Amino acid sequence: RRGMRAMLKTRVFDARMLIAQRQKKISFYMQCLGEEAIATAHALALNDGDMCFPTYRQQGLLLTRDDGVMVEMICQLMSNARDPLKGRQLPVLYSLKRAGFFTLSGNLATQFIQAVGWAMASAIKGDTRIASGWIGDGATAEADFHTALTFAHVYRAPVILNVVNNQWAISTFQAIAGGESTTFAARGVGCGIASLRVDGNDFLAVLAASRWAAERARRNLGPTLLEWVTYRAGAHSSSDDPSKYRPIDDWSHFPLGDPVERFKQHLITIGIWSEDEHESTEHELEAEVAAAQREAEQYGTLLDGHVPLLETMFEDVYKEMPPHLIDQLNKARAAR
Amino acid sequence: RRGMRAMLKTRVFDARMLIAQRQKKISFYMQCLGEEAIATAHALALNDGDMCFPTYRQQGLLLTRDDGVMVEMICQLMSNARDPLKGRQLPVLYSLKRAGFFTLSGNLATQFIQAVGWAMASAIKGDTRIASGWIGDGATAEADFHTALTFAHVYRAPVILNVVNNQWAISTFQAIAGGESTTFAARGVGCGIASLRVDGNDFLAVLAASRWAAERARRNLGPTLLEWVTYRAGAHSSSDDPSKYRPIDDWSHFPLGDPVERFKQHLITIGIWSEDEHESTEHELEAEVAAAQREAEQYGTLLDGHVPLLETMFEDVYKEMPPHLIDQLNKARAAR
Amino acid sequence: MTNQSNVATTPMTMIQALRSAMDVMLERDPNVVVFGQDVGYFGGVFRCTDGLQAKYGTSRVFDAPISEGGIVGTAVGMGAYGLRPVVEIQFADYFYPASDQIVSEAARLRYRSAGEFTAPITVRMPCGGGIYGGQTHSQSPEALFTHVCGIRTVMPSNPYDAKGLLIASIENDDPVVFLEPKRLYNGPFDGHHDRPIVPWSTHPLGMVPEGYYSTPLETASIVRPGEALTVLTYGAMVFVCEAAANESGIDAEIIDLRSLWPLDLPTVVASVNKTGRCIVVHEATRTSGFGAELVALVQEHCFYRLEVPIERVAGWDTPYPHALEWSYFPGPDRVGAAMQRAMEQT
Amino acid sequence: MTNQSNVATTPMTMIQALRSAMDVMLERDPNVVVFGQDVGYFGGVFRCTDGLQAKYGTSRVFDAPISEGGIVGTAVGMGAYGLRPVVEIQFADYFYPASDQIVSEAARLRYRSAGEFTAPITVRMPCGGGIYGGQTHSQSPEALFTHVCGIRTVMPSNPYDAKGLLIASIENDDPVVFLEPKRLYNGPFDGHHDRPIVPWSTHPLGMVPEGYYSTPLETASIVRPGEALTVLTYGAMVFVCEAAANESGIDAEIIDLRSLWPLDLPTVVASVNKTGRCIVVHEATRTSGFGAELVALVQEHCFYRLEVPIERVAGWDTPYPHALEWSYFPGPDRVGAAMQRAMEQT
Ligand SMILES: Cc1ncc(C[n+]2csc(CCOP(=O)(O)OP(=O)(O)O)c2C)c(N)n1
Ligand SMILES: Cc1ncc(C[n+]2csc(CCOP(=O)(O)OP(=O)(O)O)c2C)c(N)n1
Ligand SMILES: [Mg+2]
Ligand SMILES: [Mg+2]
Repeated sequence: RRGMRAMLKTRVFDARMLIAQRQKKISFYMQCLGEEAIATAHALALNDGDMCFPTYRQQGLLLTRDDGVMVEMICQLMSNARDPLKGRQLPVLYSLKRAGFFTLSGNLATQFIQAVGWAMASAIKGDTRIASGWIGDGATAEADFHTALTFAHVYRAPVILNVVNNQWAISTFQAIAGGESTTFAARGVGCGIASLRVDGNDFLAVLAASRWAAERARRNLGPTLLEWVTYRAGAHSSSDDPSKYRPIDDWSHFPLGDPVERFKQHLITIGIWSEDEHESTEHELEAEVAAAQREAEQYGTLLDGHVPLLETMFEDVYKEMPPHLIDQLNKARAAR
Repeated sequence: RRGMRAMLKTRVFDARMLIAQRQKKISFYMQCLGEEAIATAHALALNDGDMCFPTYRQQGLLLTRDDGVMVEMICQLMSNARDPLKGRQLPVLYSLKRAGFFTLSGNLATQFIQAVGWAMASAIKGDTRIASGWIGDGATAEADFHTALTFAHVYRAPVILNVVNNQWAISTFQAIAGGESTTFAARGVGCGIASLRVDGNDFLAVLAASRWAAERARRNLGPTLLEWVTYRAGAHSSSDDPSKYRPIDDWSHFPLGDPVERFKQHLITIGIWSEDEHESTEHELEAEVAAAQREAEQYGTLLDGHVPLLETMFEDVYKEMPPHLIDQLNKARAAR
Repeated sequence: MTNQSNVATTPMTMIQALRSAMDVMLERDPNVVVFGQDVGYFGGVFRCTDGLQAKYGTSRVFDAPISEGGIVGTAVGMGAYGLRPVVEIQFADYFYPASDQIVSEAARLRYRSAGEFTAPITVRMPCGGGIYGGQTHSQSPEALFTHVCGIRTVMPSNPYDAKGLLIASIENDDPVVFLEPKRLYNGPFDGHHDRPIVPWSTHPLGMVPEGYYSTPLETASIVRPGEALTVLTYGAMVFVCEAAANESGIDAEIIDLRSLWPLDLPTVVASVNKTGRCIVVHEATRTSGFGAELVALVQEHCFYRLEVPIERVAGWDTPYPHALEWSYFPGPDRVGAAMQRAMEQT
Repeated sequence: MTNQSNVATTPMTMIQALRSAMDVMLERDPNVVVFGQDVGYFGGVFRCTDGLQAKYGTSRVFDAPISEGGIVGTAVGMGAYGLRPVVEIQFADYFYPASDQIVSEAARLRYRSAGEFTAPITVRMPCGGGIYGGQTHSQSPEALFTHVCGIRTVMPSNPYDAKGLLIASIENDDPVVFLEPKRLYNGPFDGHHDRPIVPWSTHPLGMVPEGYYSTPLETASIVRPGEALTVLTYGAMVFVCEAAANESGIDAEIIDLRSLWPLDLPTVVASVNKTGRCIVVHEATRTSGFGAELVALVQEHCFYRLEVPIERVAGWDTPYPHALEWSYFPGPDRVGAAMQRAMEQT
């Protein structure tokens, strides 16, 4: 039931933020519609202190938490005064260390090998914390996917290597990434890594496979590659129009269906959930998201022209600001 | 018997050039001792017009020819007046288009994806020429190996992807490249590519597997990955000392033995070869190599301080020499 | 600019002009192929290749896996075979995985094979900011390419040049890195982000011949003649500099370099020798940016004519920020102030 | 240079000094790990890590697969965890596959995470020519790194600095690209390749303290004081410039920058303001090399003191050739001639 709530929360949050983007309160947004089961179930399989190296489509990892993270996320999306990232990053490129959520890069795949490095460090230190790396089907064509598999195998790194196969990479089907007549899980097998191909729209399957992989890593039995088969139901991003490259009703033909619908039916069948409970939870969550958004908007949105302090542009380039940046900051101040 | 000759010629050539390197007539050399069967047998399986994208250890591809290529090779090694590459390249980094031998790069693995691109071009043009890409076990860890497999699979490129697993990458065993508890051929399988793992020290096996793969490519049945299992019997290069990282007699324990010895015994057993013939051929080839070296040395060696014309340093950077290079050439002339 | 006289022209955006250039070359040369991420069926995230696959088929215009290294690496192999690949890197910020193939391979083939193998490839990449893209959709890495011998670096600033220069780049036998200031795709943006967007249809350089023509590489264009001060710039900064000159009333000579390297040095030197004052303006980060090379060249060639130091106006030495993008972007105010300083000092 | 006063020193080559620096840091800081191609059991193709694996074990000093991208990528992840990885790229010519991880990741982590995640990594790479290595074992790519904000670029020219600067780099919380002029590994090479090799044991800067000390980053070193002319250089060119100064008898002030970026600008400006003349010398190709930035900075800060144009002496804009290596290498004759020109002109 906690999982049901997390999935619903993620879906509601996405819907709401997409509206905020259209209202120009946010410059850009990416939803994970249809893929909610994966990140939310996986989050429940990890421990505190473990580190995820996600892509922009694992907001579920954060939204599974109930520690006020939602307001921080919206502040980041709105690049406002309370944006923990000081307005530097494109919306959705979150970073939240306390949630075990590594800073998102705009460059695809780079985090996958970093996850392996983090896991190697944990092993070197004799630590039991594990890393969980994430990548999309399309991005598996990048070098970092290959190096991640190679290094994870060679050093038996305590890492979970998640491949989210949602069938699409912007406009191209997964075949263009080499998914045809083989699988992404098979890449792992080829590299000598224990690999599973899992129905990513089955919440319980995701939970079980994630727990198994986490256990293996924690016991130093080596890396596991998990291919999650799912479907990107929405547009790639708020700047994308899928009708240009796929049938509008394509999702409805996807055999693995809608993770929320499926889990709901399952819970109802085993009698621990009901239509009413589902609806009330949805309303509750809508209220929760609305409240969070209201709170976040107090600190400004892109729309109201709020911008961070000028110095934040020059801070954190280096640990200490070097003379040339102090000089440039002064010039920038003068130019204002 | 032509194969026997080619293998012997390669071995004799390597031995002789290693001496020339010690005499400082050559600044650097790399032999392929113990791996002679692979390139020589493969060369016999290809057609004129096919293009190989080799590494520095496939001199056998060139030495299988009897068209005076040997003198050109030695001129390149000696960076002398007849060096087709005008003294620009490190010794052994040959380039010989007419022999279907692509210009060698000092950067590992880059040629592997280029071979796929060349093959894609051949397919786009409806041409029946095929490409044959080469890479070592160690270099499979590089990005270009992964992208080559991905692109070859996605576009069904008419290419042969050769992985020469000679067990070593300078000082590191193939396990460091991820060869343990899996194979390099398995990488191809994972990517949906037909893959074979072949005894690279069995001349006839190499010939058969190469012919099969070439046939598949020529009929547009797609790419084939061939893992050649062999052993780097010599030092990595003339600047390397293997005694620092492996037993001196390691080769003698390698189960697949010496390709020359094995093929010789086979030919003798089937009665088309004899010890005497073997010896006489060896002497003959030694004379041939010695003669080629004498001819090449007429055009100078590094030792006698011969250097190419200054302008060759500035030519071929661009098709036409731009003003800034003309200016620099004049400055360089003045500095002489 | 060649073939410019009395030919039928139509208004085009820079996107349409780039598409037209590829269309013309696909038509004229059977060895031209176009590929990259999302460029085939979809027509590119910026629509630059829209309709080309339908017209020329999937074997000449196609989608590629998400591997910049693979895209350029296969292009190099195709070039060695004899094709003229035109590939797209979706954003210049993502060329790094391809840097080995660009620097160690494309740029070196001719030299190391003494002309036996060459890579006549064109690598297109949208660059620059001003679209709230944050640090990974806004970079201008041109300086890195100009340090690499063997490649040509080109950056157009308007539809007319974009088409002519892209055709010239595709026809050129050297590898060309072709940078497209994405902020100029749809109009001559002058840096006043708070003002309404001006479309190309209102600009003379938005009038583009439909057919074949080429704009020679290694030639700069004097977009605004002047006597008082030389402004060396290119790409997205060209219209910003024009605005700054007009607003400050300074009689500045603005040179759009277009081909960054090899460079049209004579035009630059002649102008600075005339004006005796020079500023250099680009959007890329300042340190070791291409502006440094321009300053070095100008002081080497015009030292005794220079009356004031050459100032650089450039992006700050920080990543391109999202919310503060307009404080990062070197707008007309910053450029104008530098022009003023160059005129005042002596 | 700190901790320099009366400590026990021993003669070391640059290789031994670098090894000693890693030894000291592995000893002092349990979070330091060292890895790269052939660096573990074998001890590195240049022997810089010889014996370290035996001393500190395979979990702190180990071999890596042949993937520069993987080596730096894992180092970035280890840095985020809290380690201080010191990785070796076997030759600077091979850093390109790692450029995305260096530029887009190591250099950006702190900024994009607002300090939550950092990459305190040190990336060592031998650079430069003079060993008949041809174009892929001779490159000096430092300029490319200096254009990337967020990383530090360091290049020592002698054993003493090599150890002090490497220790400072490992301790530094920013990512550092540490370039090692391989021609100086075994002696202070002055460019006279036809003369017998001079070992470090004969040179004062070959005397190195055995224990811990660090040489601060962002500080240049005046290796030869002078009044007539300022020579800005670093790495393999330092001793070449000294030789040229001695042979030409010009009273040149030679500055070894050591930290290329961030730069010790005050020392540079003070010197040029004193001498009024300046040349810039580096081995890397000239165009858009780091020399361009130095020229730009000097003319910005010292314009009114400059009596002659600033000349750059650098590698030609070609790949590093094999046979003609000594015509490519900017030797004492070329540097000396430039010094003469700088003195003659007015
Ligand atoms: C190195 C790099 N190349 C290209 C892009 C542009 N890009 C952003 S998302 C995307 C598609 C990724 O598809 P996939 O990996 O399947 O992830 P999904 O969006 O389906 O979750 C592309 C091409 C990028 N961000 N980085
Ligand atoms: C990109 C790159 N990284 C590192 C090197 C240095 N290097 C040259 S050969 C070699 C070992 C290659 O081993 P392998 O691929 O197995 O080929 P082999 O020498 O065994 O034939 C290394 C590390 C290089 N040339 N290029
Ligand atoms: Mg996808
Ligand atoms: Mg090997």
